[in-house]
Amino acid sequence: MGVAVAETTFAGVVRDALADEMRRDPTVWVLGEDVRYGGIFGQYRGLAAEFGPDRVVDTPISEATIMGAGLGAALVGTRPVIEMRIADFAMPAMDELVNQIAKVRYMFGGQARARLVVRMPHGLLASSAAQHSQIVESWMANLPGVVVAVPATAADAAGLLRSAIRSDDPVLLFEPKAFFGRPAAPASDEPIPFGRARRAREGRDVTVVTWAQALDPALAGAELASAEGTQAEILDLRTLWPWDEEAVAASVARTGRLVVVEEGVTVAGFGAEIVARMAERSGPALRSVARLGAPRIPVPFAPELEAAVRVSPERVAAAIRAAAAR
Amino acid sequence: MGVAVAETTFAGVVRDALADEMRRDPTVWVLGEDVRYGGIFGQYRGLAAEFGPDRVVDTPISEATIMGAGLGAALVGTRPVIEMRIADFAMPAMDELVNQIAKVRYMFGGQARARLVVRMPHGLLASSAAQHSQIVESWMANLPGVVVAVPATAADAAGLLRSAIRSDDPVLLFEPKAFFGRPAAPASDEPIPFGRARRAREGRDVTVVTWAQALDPALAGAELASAEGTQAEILDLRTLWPWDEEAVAASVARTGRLVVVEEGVTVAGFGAEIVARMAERSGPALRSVARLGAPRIPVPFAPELEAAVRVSPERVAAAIRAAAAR
Amino acid sequence: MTSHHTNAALLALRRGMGRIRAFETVALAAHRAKEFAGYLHVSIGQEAVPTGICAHLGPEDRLTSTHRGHGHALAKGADAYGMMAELYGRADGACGGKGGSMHIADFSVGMLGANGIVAGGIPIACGAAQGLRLLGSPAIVACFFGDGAINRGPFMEGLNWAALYRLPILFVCEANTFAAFTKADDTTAGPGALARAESCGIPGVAVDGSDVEAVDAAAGDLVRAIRAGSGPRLLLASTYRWEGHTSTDLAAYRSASEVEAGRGRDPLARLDATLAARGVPADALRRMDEEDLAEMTDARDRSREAEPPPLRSAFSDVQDAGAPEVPSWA
Amino acid sequence: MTSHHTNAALLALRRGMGRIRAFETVALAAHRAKEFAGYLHVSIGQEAVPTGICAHLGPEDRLTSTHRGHGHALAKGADAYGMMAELYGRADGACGGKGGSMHIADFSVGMLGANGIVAGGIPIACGAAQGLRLLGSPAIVACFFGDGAINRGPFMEGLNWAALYRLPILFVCEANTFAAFTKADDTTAGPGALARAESCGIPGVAVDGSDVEAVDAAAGDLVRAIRAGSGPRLLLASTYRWEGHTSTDLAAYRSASEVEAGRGRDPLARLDATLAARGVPADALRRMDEEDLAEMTDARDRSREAEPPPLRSAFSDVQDAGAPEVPSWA
Ligand SMILES: Cc1ncc(C[n+]2csc(CCOP(=O)(O)OP(=O)(O)O)c2C)c(N)n1
Ligand SMILES: Cc1ncc(C[n+]2csc(CCOP(=O)(O)OP(=O)(O)O)c2C)c(N)n1
Ligand SMILES: [Mg+2]
Ligand SMILES: [Mg+2]
Repeated sequence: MGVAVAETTFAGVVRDALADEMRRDPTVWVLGEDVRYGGIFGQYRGLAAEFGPDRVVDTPISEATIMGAGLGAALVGTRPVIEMRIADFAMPAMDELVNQIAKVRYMFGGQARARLVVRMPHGLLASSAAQHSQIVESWMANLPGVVVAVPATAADAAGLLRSAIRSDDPVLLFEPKAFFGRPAAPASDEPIPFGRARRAREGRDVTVVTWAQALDPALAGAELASAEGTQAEILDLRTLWPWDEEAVAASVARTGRLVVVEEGVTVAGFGAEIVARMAERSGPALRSVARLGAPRIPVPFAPELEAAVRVSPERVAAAIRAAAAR
Repeated sequence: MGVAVAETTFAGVVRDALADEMRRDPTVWVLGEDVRYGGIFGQYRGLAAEFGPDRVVDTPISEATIMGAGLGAALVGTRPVIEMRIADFAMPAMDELVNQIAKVRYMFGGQARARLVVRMPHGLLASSAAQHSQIVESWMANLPGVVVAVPATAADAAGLLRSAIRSDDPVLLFEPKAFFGRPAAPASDEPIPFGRARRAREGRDVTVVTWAQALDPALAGAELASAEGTQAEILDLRTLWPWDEEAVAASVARTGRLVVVEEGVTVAGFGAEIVARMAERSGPALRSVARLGAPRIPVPFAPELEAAVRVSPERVAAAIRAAAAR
Repeated sequence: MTSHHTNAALLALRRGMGRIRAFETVALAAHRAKEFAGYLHVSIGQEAVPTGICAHLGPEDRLTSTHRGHGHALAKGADAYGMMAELYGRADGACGGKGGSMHIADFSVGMLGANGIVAGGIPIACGAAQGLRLLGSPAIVACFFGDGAINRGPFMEGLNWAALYRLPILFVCEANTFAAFTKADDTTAGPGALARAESCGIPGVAVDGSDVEAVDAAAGDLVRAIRAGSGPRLLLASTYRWEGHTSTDLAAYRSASEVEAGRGRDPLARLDATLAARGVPADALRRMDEEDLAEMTDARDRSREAEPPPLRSAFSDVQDAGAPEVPSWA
Repeated sequence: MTSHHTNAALLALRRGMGRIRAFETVALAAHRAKEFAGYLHVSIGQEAVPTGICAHLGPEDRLTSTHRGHGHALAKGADAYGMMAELYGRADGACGGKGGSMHIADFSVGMLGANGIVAGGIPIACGAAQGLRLLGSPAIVACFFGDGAINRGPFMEGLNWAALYRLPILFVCEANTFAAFTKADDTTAGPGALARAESCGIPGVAVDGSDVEAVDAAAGDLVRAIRAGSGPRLLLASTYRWEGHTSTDLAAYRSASEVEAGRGRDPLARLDATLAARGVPADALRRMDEEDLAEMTDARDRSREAEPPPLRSAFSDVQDAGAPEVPSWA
């Protein structure tokens, strides 16, 4: 490894994976604000030194052009990693993402490929308030043409980043903001395929489906419920499109009970898709369904209010208990 | 009426409603591209002559600023009607919509109100292809802070436009592109409240929930099924946020069968929310659920391919039949 | 202006313009006859701009276009039948019928696509140039946009971006007087595209866009500079949009005299006069035009008869991972 | 420069700057002591800009701000305790604790809000000016943004827009040398904000943003012109960001000598020297500073002790139609 971080963290692990991919393929490069500085989560630290300013490109504050230039660079045969800082800042670049990146391959009849990765860290992070906390994963799942990755762990983020870079599809990688600083073990070199859930906990009473930062309260809530004798199986989806419908269906077939735990707004969140799909597939075999997520409110600043947006382990435990009782 | 259209169409009816609201309230004004020309669907025809260039403001091709200026104008006490031409062109203005308009009231602790309407005609229209056909209604339903209106008829569009203009909330009005040219009867002067579904067809066997341009195949499909003896009740939601959950639940309680017909992509479309909510509420009382909508593909150009995105009356009829059989 | 072109060079320019004129004249008639669906934006009257510019581009060079892109595509070397068949939404079309007029592309000749979003091609051009540099390619990028597009944010972002990285991009502003149904100048403040480019450090040149010799000469200078490493340049070409915004727009918002003056600036007629003065027989030009018209009419006839794409193809080219299933009814 | 200000006027400017300095010094210490959450961007070193400009604005005039907006808010007349309590996320806060530092607003004094989106305030300022005109108000709008913001599309869109409609807007570019962790100049091509404004037809003036007399004088001229109907104007004020981008940024990416030079341009010290030369006793200034520090420290102490907002309030102020239900657990 060219550059080492003092201690291994989530950010360091994904950084290492990116560095490795950049070594493998000289057409891989990074563009975004403050990437030479190392990125605001340290996820690019040291890359400028190893790969130079032509492959780790500091850009103006021009999100629309960062996104669109990434596409242009992909169209001539490079594989850009487009850094958006946080998902909220991709809003000025939605035309380039929605109208261009997602559609070029299709509307040009297969002549073009947008081989690129858009990194948009998302999720709640310590009172970041309304304009720095938006979760838009379900919008992107609804957008044809893109892969939507929502890792929760460093190993998954690294493995999905590798897949994303090697993929011929445009991949939107929503990394969990609040987890970048966590200690993490070095990850395997293996890419992680899209569309395969990871079983994060075993259990046979209730199926809990979750992803991204919601994994935390899901796991903690399952432990609380376990203390009372109810065992939840937790599936961490890792990608929302494609998503591992079969793994969820198989688990639901065993438990008959489904609880979705998501961090974003529940209304029209991706949890709705999961529940709807399972309702369509399972019919009356599905004894109970529930969704836990954020209320339909912007994210407030005060920590005491921000708590209202967060799914607590207690709420998860209560939902697991309620499901098991039905 | 100051200005009359040659014949009454959907566009003429909503135009008349807007003119009327502009007469009622001198702080109501319009900004957008080509509005003095009359708008691309004729929905502003004649307004410039009556209200002058200060209230019917032709703008540069600057969607971000059209949207953001609309907000600024609302913050000082006017009630702008923001014209986006079609929903696709709102993508360059998503920061102003998502990060600003939807959040100002909340993040400023109630000091501010974004009393404005964003008009974003949407839906499939005669081979408009991928960049002129995007449906983003479910994204907006997921976005706290906004009202989402999706009328299907001229009367509803006019009545909802009146409510939108008088509302103290920011209202996103997605009008059905392909219906603007339809003949229509003059509408009542009454605003139509948000969150009340309209029963578009009576029937006791199956509940069909639909809105916007999908009303067409829903109605036609129900007639086909009716010919075979199955009677579908059709609820036209008219607004997606708030949506008339109680009306749907009441109908589903009677029929036990739910079919959602939407024009947008099914995956993570608003139909998922409806099905998920009903599954959560009704449990095993819900004997069958189905969603019909677009496959997860960009909208292709050739009419023969565009048909693949459209929900046909035959598919609706088949879904109604299948539901009734369960 | 005294022309420095050989007769052969002028005839090549005339041919290029004539083919665009013929293609669009035929397409416009066909669309008005409702032979195909969708939107059609023609550039009749503006042919000198892409023709004069693409004369200096090779197949390795790239081009980004607009919603009014037939001329750009033809000038860059796209196949006329493939384009016409695309307008008709046929399987033979350049995009297999998935794009239509607004999304014509031919990557095999470096034409990176028309664009249904005003100014949509500008960031793409920036990245294409940056990517080419990373790959060590000497190719350059021509980026076309209209006079209405200069009021969209990505225009300025792109100017700053291109200048910052000294990218090999020729920005081409086709000032055809209109932005849809409004005069472009009515919504543009200040001195315009050239001044905006200069304010981001990009020198530019203004040229009469109905004078193909002038466009060609200016483009030649700019492209040479760009290839030599000057960084980006802007060419502002003033022209006039003869037809309505779309094929169905009768453009009643303009006066007959304005239209007459605009049509008076016909780049083809203008070059014809030059060629006549040089002794090129009018016959030769007429024959050329007849050939072009025959080619495009043939393309129209073949397109009309060509097969529509199979329904299944609606489900391909979406994405590899999470590709849509082909539904049973398709 | 010879000052045309009375001593009283200079003391008022000094006071305005001193209050901002005191507020942010206290807030920075409190945030570093982890007394409150979220991001904190201070404008220490830049106090002369909002102070000199807001000296010419009345309560009816409006102001749009940035993520670094404490100075703008205080200069426009926002209540210091309400602001401090907002940083602490308290019920007493200007936004009831829902906004925090990045979203401070005080509509009662025309302060239309800080903004977490770079350049986010620019379109809002345009519309505010347009709306005021429609309402027949003579008020004007001051629109603040940073030197990094001029590379975002909405900057150019807003310039064009404001010039087109001749809106009464004073654009203020606070060129504090940085855009987050990068030098603003390193990502900006061409001659900069003034030239960009001029290219859209907006005249501007550059001023030393650490010289409050100069800012005040320039702003006075521009505001007079704007009130007289000149249309928009731009003021480019060069300053230096003393601290890191956020309170936790140690700004190790800059050299000690650079920082020293930057801090040498202290707008307060500079005015103090002028006042000393005019015979104003240093004591008077010290007393002023002590009072300000006492006020802000008191605001800090009260904010620390103040009540957090009730959980229920998270569910209010969302929207009237379709308002969220307050969940049982809240
Ligand atoms: C972002 C966006 N806004 C609006 C439109 C609708 N529209 C299509 S073409 C056009 C006018 C463009 O004018 P100009 O750039 O001068 O190009 P021209 O049509 O004159 O070639 C408009 C407003 C669009 N396609 N994209
Ligand atoms: C659209 C957008 N992109 C990126 C950011 C992250 N960001 C916050 S402040 C900042 C730097 C802004 O620089 P400048 O405009 O000069 O203001 P300054 O911080 O120097 O006051 C950046 C990049 C953001 N808030 N919004
Ligand atoms: Mg034009
Ligand atoms: Mg700065």
